[in-house]
This record gives sequence, C-alpha cells and structure tokens, in this order.
Amino acid sequence: MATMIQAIRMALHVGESKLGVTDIFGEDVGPPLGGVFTGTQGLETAWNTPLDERGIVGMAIGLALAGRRPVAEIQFCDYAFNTIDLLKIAGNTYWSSGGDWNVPLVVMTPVGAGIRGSIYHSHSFDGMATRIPGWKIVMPSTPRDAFGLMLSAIIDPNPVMYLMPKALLRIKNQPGEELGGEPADDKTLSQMIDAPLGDRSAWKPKWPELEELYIPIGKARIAREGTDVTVLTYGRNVQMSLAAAEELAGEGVDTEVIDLRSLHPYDWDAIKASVRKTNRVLCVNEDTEITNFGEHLLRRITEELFYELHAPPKLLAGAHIPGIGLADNLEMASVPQRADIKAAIEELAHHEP
Amino acid sequence: MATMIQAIRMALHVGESKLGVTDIFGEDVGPPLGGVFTGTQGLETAWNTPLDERGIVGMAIGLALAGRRPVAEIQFCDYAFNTIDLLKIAGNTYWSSGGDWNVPLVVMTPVGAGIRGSIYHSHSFDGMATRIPGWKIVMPSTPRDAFGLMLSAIIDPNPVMYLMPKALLRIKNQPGEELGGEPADDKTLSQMIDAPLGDRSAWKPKWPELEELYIPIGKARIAREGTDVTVLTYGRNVQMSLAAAEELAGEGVDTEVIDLRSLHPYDWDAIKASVRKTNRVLCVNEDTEITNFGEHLLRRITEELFYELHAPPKLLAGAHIPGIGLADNLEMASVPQRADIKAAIEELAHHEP
Amino acid sequence: MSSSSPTPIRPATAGRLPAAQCLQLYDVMLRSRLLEERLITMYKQGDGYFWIGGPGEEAFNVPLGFLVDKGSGIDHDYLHLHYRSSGTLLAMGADPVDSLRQMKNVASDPYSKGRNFAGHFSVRKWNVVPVSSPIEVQFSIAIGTARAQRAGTGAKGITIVQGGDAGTAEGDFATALIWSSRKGQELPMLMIVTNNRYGISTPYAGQHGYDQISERGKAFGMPTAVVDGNDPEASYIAIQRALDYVRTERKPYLLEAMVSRLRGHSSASGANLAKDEIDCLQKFETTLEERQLMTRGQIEELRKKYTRELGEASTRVKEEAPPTPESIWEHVFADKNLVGGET
Amino acid sequence: MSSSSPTPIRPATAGRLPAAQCLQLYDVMLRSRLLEERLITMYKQGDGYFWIGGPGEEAFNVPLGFLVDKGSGIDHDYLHLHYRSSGTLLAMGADPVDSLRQMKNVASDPYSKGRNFAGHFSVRKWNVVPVSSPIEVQFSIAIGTARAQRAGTGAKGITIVQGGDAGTAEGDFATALIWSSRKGQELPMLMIVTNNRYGISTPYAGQHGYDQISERGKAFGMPTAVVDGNDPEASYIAIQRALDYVRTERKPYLLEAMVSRLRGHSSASGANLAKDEIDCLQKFETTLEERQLMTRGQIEELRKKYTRELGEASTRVKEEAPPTPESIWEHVFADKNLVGGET
Ligand SMILES: Cc1ncc(C[n+]2csc(CCOP(=O)(O)OP(=O)(O)O)c2C)c(N)n1
Ligand SMILES: Cc1ncc(C[n+]2csc(CCOP(=O)(O)OP(=O)(O)O)c2C)c(N)n1
Ligand SMILES: [Mg+2]
Ligand SMILES: [Mg+2]
Repeated sequence: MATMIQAIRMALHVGESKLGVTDIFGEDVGPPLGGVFTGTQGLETAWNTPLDERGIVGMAIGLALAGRRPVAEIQFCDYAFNTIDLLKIAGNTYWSSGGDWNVPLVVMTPVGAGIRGSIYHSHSFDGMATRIPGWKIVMPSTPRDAFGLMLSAIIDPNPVMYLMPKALLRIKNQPGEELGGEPADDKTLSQMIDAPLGDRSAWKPKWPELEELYIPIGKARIAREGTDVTVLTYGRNVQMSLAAAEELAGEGVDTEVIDLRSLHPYDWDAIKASVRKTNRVLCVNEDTEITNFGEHLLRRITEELFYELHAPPKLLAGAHIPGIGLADNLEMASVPQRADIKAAIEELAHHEP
Repeated sequence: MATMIQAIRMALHVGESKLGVTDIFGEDVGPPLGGVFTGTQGLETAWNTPLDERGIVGMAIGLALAGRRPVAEIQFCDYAFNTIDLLKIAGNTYWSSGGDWNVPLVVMTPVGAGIRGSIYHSHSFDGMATRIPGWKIVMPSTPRDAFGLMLSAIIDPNPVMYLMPKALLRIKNQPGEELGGEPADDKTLSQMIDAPLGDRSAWKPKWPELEELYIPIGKARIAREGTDVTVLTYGRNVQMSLAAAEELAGEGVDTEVIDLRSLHPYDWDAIKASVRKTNRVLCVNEDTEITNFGEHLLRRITEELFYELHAPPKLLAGAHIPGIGLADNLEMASVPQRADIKAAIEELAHHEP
Repeated sequence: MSSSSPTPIRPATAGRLPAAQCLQLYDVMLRSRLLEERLITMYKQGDGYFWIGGPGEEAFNVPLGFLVDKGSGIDHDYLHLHYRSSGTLLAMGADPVDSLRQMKNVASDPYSKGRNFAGHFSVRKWNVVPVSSPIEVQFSIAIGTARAQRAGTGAKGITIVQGGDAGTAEGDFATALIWSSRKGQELPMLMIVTNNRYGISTPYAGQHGYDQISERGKAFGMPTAVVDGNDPEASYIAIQRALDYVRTERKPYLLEAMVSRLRGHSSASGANLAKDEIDCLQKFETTLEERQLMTRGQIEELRKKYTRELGEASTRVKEEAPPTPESIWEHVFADKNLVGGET
Repeated sequence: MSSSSPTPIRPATAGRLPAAQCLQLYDVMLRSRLLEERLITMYKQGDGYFWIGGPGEEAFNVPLGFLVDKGSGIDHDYLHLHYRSSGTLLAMGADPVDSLRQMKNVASDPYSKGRNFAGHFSVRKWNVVPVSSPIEVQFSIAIGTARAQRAGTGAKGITIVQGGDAGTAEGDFATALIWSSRKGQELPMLMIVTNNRYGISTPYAGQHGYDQISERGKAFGMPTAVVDGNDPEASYIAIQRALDYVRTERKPYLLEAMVSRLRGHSSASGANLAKDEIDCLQKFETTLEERQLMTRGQIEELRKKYTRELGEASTRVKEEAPPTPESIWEHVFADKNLVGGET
C-alpha cells in the first residue's frame, strides 16, 4: 500500500511516461535528493533549480507557454509568498489575452502543520490560493486521491495548484483503496521505487505498471456519511474529522464528513445536499481565521441556505497570529486538533435553535 | 477644503516635521514628481527608490529596525504581490522574536477600481492585507479621516498598511469636516502646497499650520445612522453606499452605513451594535469575492449574532475573475456600483423571514 | 495596411545597410510613429483611457521585428516584450488597426478583447506572449520558453526578452541572468534592455552603480553590447550579431540599446513631446535625404498617406462594439490546451 | 560560561595573528563546535524537533563575532545573519545555554520564547536582528539599517549581512547589490556569502555561471574578496580589511568565505559527519600544536570541560517550562516603540 508521497511520485512517473510531462523541477527536486519529502526520486525529467522561487514559477509559466507540461515544486508553501504576482500572472494570462494563450502547469507544494515545523514550515496556502482567480486548486487527503488528483492536474489545460498536506505524506491507503497495479506488499513497493540510502548514482527505480486514475477536479468525496452535522474540510483535517466523527458516533452523533478535494472549483452541489440534510455545518481548516477560505464557504451557505440552518454555522481554523510556534503547546493551540473538532461538532449537534 | 491626496500629503508633512518621520520613499515619490498621485510633493524627507518593490519593503523594515520612522509607498497595490513574504516578515518579527524587536513602519498604497485602470491599476488589497497577521490596516473614505488615520499610523509602534482608495483621492472634505488650520479657500491651499507644472527645482511648498488629529485605529465611523439595514463598508464604497442610502431614504428604507476605517483591528462593537439594531446586514467591498475580508465579517456576525439576523446576510464584492477589464462595461460589471448596492440594500430591507 | 517581409542582406559599407533595406526600415518606423501619434490623439480626444507606447524606440524596435524568426512553437522565436513594442509588432506584420482597437477597448481588440491597455500585445501564432503591466516579470517567464528551446530540435528558435532600464532593479532581471548562464545549462536567450534613462520620473543617475546596464551581464560570463538605439542601421547590425550568437551558441546575450523617450512616460505624464531627446525618425530622414534615397517631398507624401489611413481606421474603430458586461466571465478557464496544439 | 572581549591587534607575521588572539579564537571556535554537537545530540535524543547550525563555519564566524562593533542603535553594527551563526554569537558573548533553550523550545528561550528553530537568534541590545528562515530576505532588509547609518553620526557603525551561496540566486541578493551601490547613495554594508558549495542537496556546479559568488559584486563597482573560511587567521584579517573599508568609506563590500558543511544541511539530512570536508577546528588545533601554543592534552582538557558544562546545561534546560498555550497570543502587537528607544 503506497504512502501518499509514493502515490504522488508514481503519479508523476505516469505523468512523464504517459501524459507528456516534460519537466519536474524545483529546489532539490532532481538527483541526488529527489525532493525533501522524496516526492520526485527516480523521475526521468526531474531537475534541480537555483534557489529562486520566482525563477521556478516563471520557468513553469514559460515552459507551459512553449507547449511543454511542467510540474514545478515550491519546497514549502511558506516560500511561495514572494511569487504571488507570478502566480497571479499564471492565473490571468488566458483571461488577459482574451483566450489567446492558456497556461497548463502544475505547482505542487507541501502545506500545513503537524510536524513541529515552526514558523516557516507550517504555513497553510488554501487561503492564499483561493484568492488567485484562474487557478484550479486541489488537496488530497488519501494516497489514492493524491494519485488521481495529480493525473487530473497534469492533463488540465489550466494552472493547477496541488497542495500536499505535509502531515499526511507518510500515511497509507486504506484497504480497498489500493492503486491499480501497485504491489500488494509495502516492502516490495519500497524496494522498487524508494531510493537507497547512501550513493544513489547507479540506482534506477522499477516502476510498477499503474492503472491511470483520474479524480475529477471539482468533485468532493463524502468521506463519511452522516445525518446530524456536516463537516466541510480537506487535507490533514479530513483524517482528524473522521476520527472525531468516529468518537462521536459512540455518543450518538452522526457526522457527515465531506472531503472537498478541490478547493477551486469546489463542489457546491455536494455541499448543498449535505447542508440540506444535516442543517448544521462546521468548516475546518488550518489556515489563519481572518479572510479564510472556509469563511467563503460559510458565507455562501448562509446566503443561499439561510433557512436550512438549524444552528449558527461554525468555522474552526488557525489562530490569527503571525506564525505557528515550535513548542508542542504552541502548535497545538494554533491549529485545530481532533479534540477541538470533536467539541465543535458536539456543540453544533446539541445546539437548540 | 483639502482633497484626500492633499490631506495625505499634509499628514506626511506633519509626520516629518513633528512626529519623527525620517524617510518617505518609493518609486517616483521624491522630486521631481512627488508621487504619481502627487501625495508626496514638496516633502523634506521624500526620496526616489530603484524600481524594486522588494527593496522598498525591505528598506522600510530595515529602517524601522534601526529606530527610524519610515513611510514607504508601493506605487500601486497591484505591484505589491511580489513582496507578500516581506510584508509577512514585517508582521511577524515582533512575535517571532518574542517581543524583542517591534517594526514601526507605514506602507501606503493606492487601491481599487474606478479610474479605468485596467488589469493592473484596479486591484484591491484588503483581502490580502487582512490575511497578514501582525499588521494594522486602515483605509480612509474622507480627506479628514485620511489625515487623521495617517497620523495615527505614523505614531503606531507596529507596521500599518495605509490603503488609499484611488477613486477618492481627488474628493474634498464636506463642510464641517475641515482640518484645523487648513485655509478656507481651495485655491489658496493649492497655491501653497501643490507643485507647479514645469520646472519645480526652485519650488518649495508653504505648509499651513495644521492641528494634529488622530483618528484612532480600530474605531469605525457611523457614516449614516439608520434603522433598517446595516451596510459594512470602507474606502470607495462608503461614498457609493451613502449615495444609495440617500436614494433609498426617499423610498422609505433607512440605511445605516458603517465606514470601518480600520480593517484590522476592526470595530466589532460598532458592528455588533448596528446589526443588533437593524437585524439585516450587507457587506460591500471591491475585492474578489472568494476568500474576501467581508466574508470574515459576515462569518463572525453569523456565528455570534445568528438569532439577531432577520435576513440572510449578504456580500457584494468584486467578481471572482482574474482581472478588471478596461472597457466601461467590463469595469462596471466587475466591481459593485451604486445601483448594485442600492438593489442589495433593498432586497435585504424587503426580505420577509 | 500591410507589411512586407524582411530582406536580411549584409551591409555593403561598414555600419550601413543596403538602400532597399533602409527604405523598408524607414517605412515601418514611420508607420509605427504615426500609429503612436494616432493613439495619443485618441487618448486626448477621449477615445481611450490610457496611452503608453514606443515613440523614440522605432530605430531599435523596428529592426528587431524584421530580424525575428516569426512563427509558432519552439522552432521559432518567442518574444517577451514590454509596452513600447509597437515598432516590433508592425515590422512583424501586425495590422495597426488592432492597436487602435485595443486603445478604444472594443470587443474586436485581438490582443485582449478590450480588457488591457494599449501596447499590451498578445499574438500566439507568432509566439508573442502577452505583454503584462508588471515591470520585469517577463524576464522570469522568458527563461521557461528558452529552456524549452534549449534541448532543441536543430531549429534556430530562441527567446527574446525586452524591458526598460529602471526595471532591471527588480529581482526578475537577476533571475534571468542567473538561470540563463548556469554552466552546462545555458539558455538560448537574448536579453534586451531599452535604456531611455528614466523610470517614469526617476532619472538613471543615482539609481545605478554602473554606467551601463550591460555591465550586469559580465559577471555571468555572457557577451554584452551597447548600441545606439537611435540608429536603425547600427541597431539592425547589433541585433543581428546578438541573434546570430544566441541562435548558434544556444547561450545568453545581453544587449542594451540607448533610446529616446519622445512623449514622456505615458499619458499619465501628459504624452507631450520631449524637446531634449533625439528623434530617431527625423535623424533617419536626414540620412535618407543625404544619401538621396528619399526626397523631403516623398517623405511628406508617405507621412500624409499613413496619417490618412490611420485617421480613417480610427474613425472605423470608434464605431466598433464594446465588449459586453457578461464577457468578463469568458476565458477564466481554458477547455483546450491551445499552447499544446489543440484547436 | 562567559566570553572575553576581542583584542584587535595587527598580526606580526603576514597572515598570522598573535598567539593570545589565536588562543582566544580557538577557545570560542571549540565552544561553538561543542555547542552544535550538543544541539545535535539533543535533537537525536528527542529534545528538539529540528537542528540547523554552523559546524564547519567556526573559523570564519568566530572572527566575525570578535570584530563586530557590538552595541545598540545606529552607532554600532547591525547584524543580519542566517542560521549558521552560533560562532558569531558566542564570540559576541552570547550564553550557549540560550541556544539549548531554543533547541528545547522552552519559554525561557530569549531568542523566540520557544517559537522558532535552533539557530534563529535575536538580540536587540546587540543589534542582532531576528534570523528568519526564508533564505536571503535579510539582504533586502539590511539595506534599511545601512541606510539609517549612511547619513551617519560620525560613528563607525555599519550593517553586516550574511547568507549562503545557493541563496544568492534569490532576487534579494541582487537587491542588496543594487541599492547599496547607487552612485552618491552608497550604503555602509558588508555583504558576506558563506559558500559551502551546497544548497541542501544541490551542488554549486551547474547552478552558477561564475566560479565565485564574489564576481557578482564587480559590475557594481564594489570591492570584493574571497577568503579561505577554514583559516581563522586569514578570515580575521579579511574581515578586518573589509570592515575597515566599509567603516571608513561608507560604501559596500562583498566578501565570500569558502567554508565547510560538516554535518550536512540540517537534521533533515541526518546531521551526520561529512567525511570529505575540511574540519577547520582540527586544522587549527594542528596549527596551534605546531606553533606550540597548545598541547594535545590541553586541547582534550578544554574539550572535556566545555563538553561537561554543555551537558550539565542541557540537563538543566530540559527541566525548564514550555511556553503556555495561551502565550501564542502574546507579542502580536507592540504597545511600545522598543526600537525607537521606549522602554
Ligand atoms: C512591478 C511594477 N512596479 C511599478 C510599476 C509602475 N511603473 C510602470 S512603468 C514604470 C517605469 C519603468 O521604467 P523602465 O523600466 O525604465 O521602462 P520605461 O518605461 O522607461 O521604458 C513604473 C515604475 C509597474 N508597472 N510594475
Ligand atoms: C526562500 C526559501 N526557499 C527555500 C528554503 C528551504 N531551504 C532552507 S536552507 C536551503 C538551502 C540554502 O543554501 P545556501 O544559501 O547555500 O545556505 P547553506 O544552508 O548552504 O548555508 C533551502 C533551499 C528556504 N528556507 N527559504
Ligand atoms: Mg526607462
Ligand atoms: Mg550553501
């Protein structure tokens, strides 16, 4: 069973061997390292860039304009904030040129907290990304989705931001969620595709024959069906919300967990249907809470489904402070934890109008 | 009666002559031009920078750390998007250093549509700015507030973002709103402080003796009292909302218009009091509508004042598209116009629960 | 209005081009100048909200347009221009009426459908990537098309990127220098700085620690040159030399052209005639007269003809339909991969 | 644990420093090395989440610390360092226990109150501005403290900014070059590049179009130098020369130091000993032995003593209280203008 980072790597392999991906690049993305999270080990078209995020994004745009299929990595989303103007250009070129030039590229970048990454390795990027029109934005919460969303991102003719939930990169697929073609045994897979320690100059991966899988951009996944409360979330918080929901199931609260998977465009139909069913909604993410993407979702829900709501809709998000501190206490107090999610669901479930 | 841009210039003069401002700088900020909107003409400490916004923001931070009082200009907020990481550093340095170094600086930048500025001179910055913790953010809608907010920004020991509503830079104070000390006659003021056309090398302004006025950061202004609907807005949309409110007054709808003036921290008490009174709320701004600061306000209102709301709260914001097009039709369809505001207020006022 | 194709003949006299070619250059320089003047008139008459353009850069930009390997895809040159490039576009064969359309922001504007300012070209079929207003970002983007051309198909296509002098202070200029000169990974890219000694109001002096922008290239081991951008023949030769190098060596080259800014920065600064700048068009007219290639009468004749044509065109353009309000929603997302060859 | 103040005496032999000074440098180099080793041990034992630091850079960073004009405000030097600067801080007199506190992210960490990674110093009373993780931004910020010092009070205070080799590809490095060298507006700023020939995993070769980073300074008309950063005497002399120039001329200087990366990039790459790098400490020990300034026995003695002290200190630090959850809300906004002199 592949981990999420292995699934991403395998998707990139499918990308370069079958879908026309020509360039996979970023800081430490090429040999010998293959990415600080191993996401690009052994890939044919992976190469190292200078330490210059603006160059990386510019390079991606230029390659795309020249008809190539680039996948660029920003090593941590924390280091993408000097490129927002270029990301905006990727998002506006098709529109500004009146449909003359599209910009098909993928930018992938690890996001979020959960690894004691301190101030500059804990950032979220969903708030920022959803503020940049012209991009599609996806964020997997399982290895299977990670694989399928990457393939969809690669073949999309638009710029696609692929947010990798840092804390989930080592989680494994659930049984039944295997990728078609992956070896049943973890160790076998690892021996095939993980670079060895030490000298790697002679190493070559043996890629399994993988079935192509396309998770459509714009479609949410009902991660757990329920009737009492809707939780709208994505990435790392999906797993936390599911765990909270399981705990609450024992206490008689039946939670529906929606994994958005795509932040833009997002699956309004799925959201609407769920809110109509449960009449109570919680939105969970890790980004800072002022001008947060969850606030968009809740604002729209409130505007369009006001009379469906049996309790004030709720946002659980990151503290609105300048960073996420290193110490356990600090990180835990700064972004939603399972207990916080559980408490918020409970409060909604028991709210008496 | 000073225009808003004259009021800003006079505030900067008070800043450099009385409040310790040491450096006013940016592209074309110094002589001979004195700013593309004339905001820095004749100032003693104004100087021109290289064409490098990262350098401008970095310079401001460095000057602040060295105990100086810088006011930096980004010529158009449209060109600040390559500096978000540095703006984040200005906002996190005090926090990251555990209170060791504060960063007292002002960044001023023109924002918004209304002058047919096309794709890159029509941006809003409120959505972005409110996503950067550690900054105070202000935005005047009258010359008087422009003056008083600038003085407050200058003496604040934190980074303050001063958003200048481009479309209002030439509006004048209402009678009764004069600045203490400004000449009664526009022409006299202009002769005193506006740089002449042609050669300016010998020109020196004659500054009026102005009274200091501090509009407190964090305090809203009730621009119009009303009982039926609350409009939460700022900058350019204040004037539009007031005009819409006046039209509606004739039709029996009594609108309260709150000019936030400070976007962070914002005046929650004023908002709460107004929503409790009118039970209907509209938020208006020009920024793109997904992950918009108005959505934060509405989310909080919905969470905390759910049972006070007699109609679904509403956001009127910029279209979520990659730019604001040049042609009249395009700009008008992209950001709220007076008629849109009027229609939205009406809808809220007439909504039957 | 049409344009003829270039005749790249080596000059007979050192620093001189053959007569036919001079006339050809002059023809487009004149049309380019008159186009800008027409755009300024439109602005002043309220038929457009903003003007920016290239009067004073024709002697450099027109030769550039003639020397471009024009076409679509990596076998041809990519152009990452800025907002003073009408001369280049006209030399490539653009129809001036399309510039008028963009000025008037009508729906038929082929460069942006009425969305963008004058001078913001986009021509995919000729590899002219969209001009965008933020200064210098084209230098960060150009490395991408250049990299796509590096591996090469044996064709001579390269990337050409151009910007102003003040803009080189942005980090993007350094990005282009760094990425294009990595050892063993050099990029086939001609970087052009059109130096008019101003950034809006800010003079060159006191803004730079070097006398010429081209000095910035030296640390990176790339050839550099400075050319008198008011001399179309010198410019043609300098551009040709630079292009030859980049096409053949597949390595970067930094070319600086000293040019004039004849109408100030843009309409924001009045768009009035600058009296203290060399006018390359007038200068070239004198040269042509001296060499007896044209008479004053012929020059006046041609000027009148083009002026009339442009006047008529602008009258027609004013009648064209504006974009509809709903059109703002068009082209947010692409359904097809146009740059990838889908149609 | 204490530190003594510098004795800036001119060397007797060319390229050599007086004995007393060598011993003083060695003492801090050793303590600095042992501090980093202690931090790595803490990391490996689970008493910290991440390690990054300067083993291999002591021979350069320690002399730098001794040569700083230490103090508060524009009359003294501002330091904009990166995350390998413990040697500099110790030479300035920092208490190593504070580094242990930051490693263990306890509330008493004076640099960040348990918020930031190891090596992220902040000492306002000594003008050490907060080290922040994003590479190279310090170069854009340093121009501001340098400008504040330009006008000058007659004092010799300057700005020192330091970063790695790979990071010079960021536009911020170019920003510092450009802003510091504007004619007539030069900034008193020493730019230091500590070149260990790596950015995480990416080797220098193939990433740069020049053999030495210092070549980048030449176009800007500033003096540049490359020094063997594994030689503390050569480093001391080179830094002193550079500082003299900047203090006196009030103009920029670019100094590149070739250094080693003895424990890899950080704990993320294992923090294991690199076998193929020169160890400046070992080398200097040999020198001291050869010059009969220390015996092997004395060296071992000193090493043991400091190792013990650091071990004890880390034991104490482990007992210190973590920051409280509520403390995340502290220091979002300042009430006082500390940098402006309010207390
Ligand atoms: C990133 C950015 N900052 C600021 C501006 C505003 N601006 C437009 S043109 C200009 C001056 C450009 O000078 P230069 O690069 O020399 O080009 P020129 O206009 O002289 O040809 C400025 C500051 C901009 N368009 N983009
Ligand atoms: C802006 C930014 N991009 C990426 C990173 C991740 N990162 C941390 S250290 C490093 C390599 C730095 O190399 P160099 O500048 O040579 O300094 P060294 O660590 O070798 O001393 C990278 C890529 C970062 N911290 N900041
Ligand atoms: Mg210029
Ligand atoms: Mg390095």
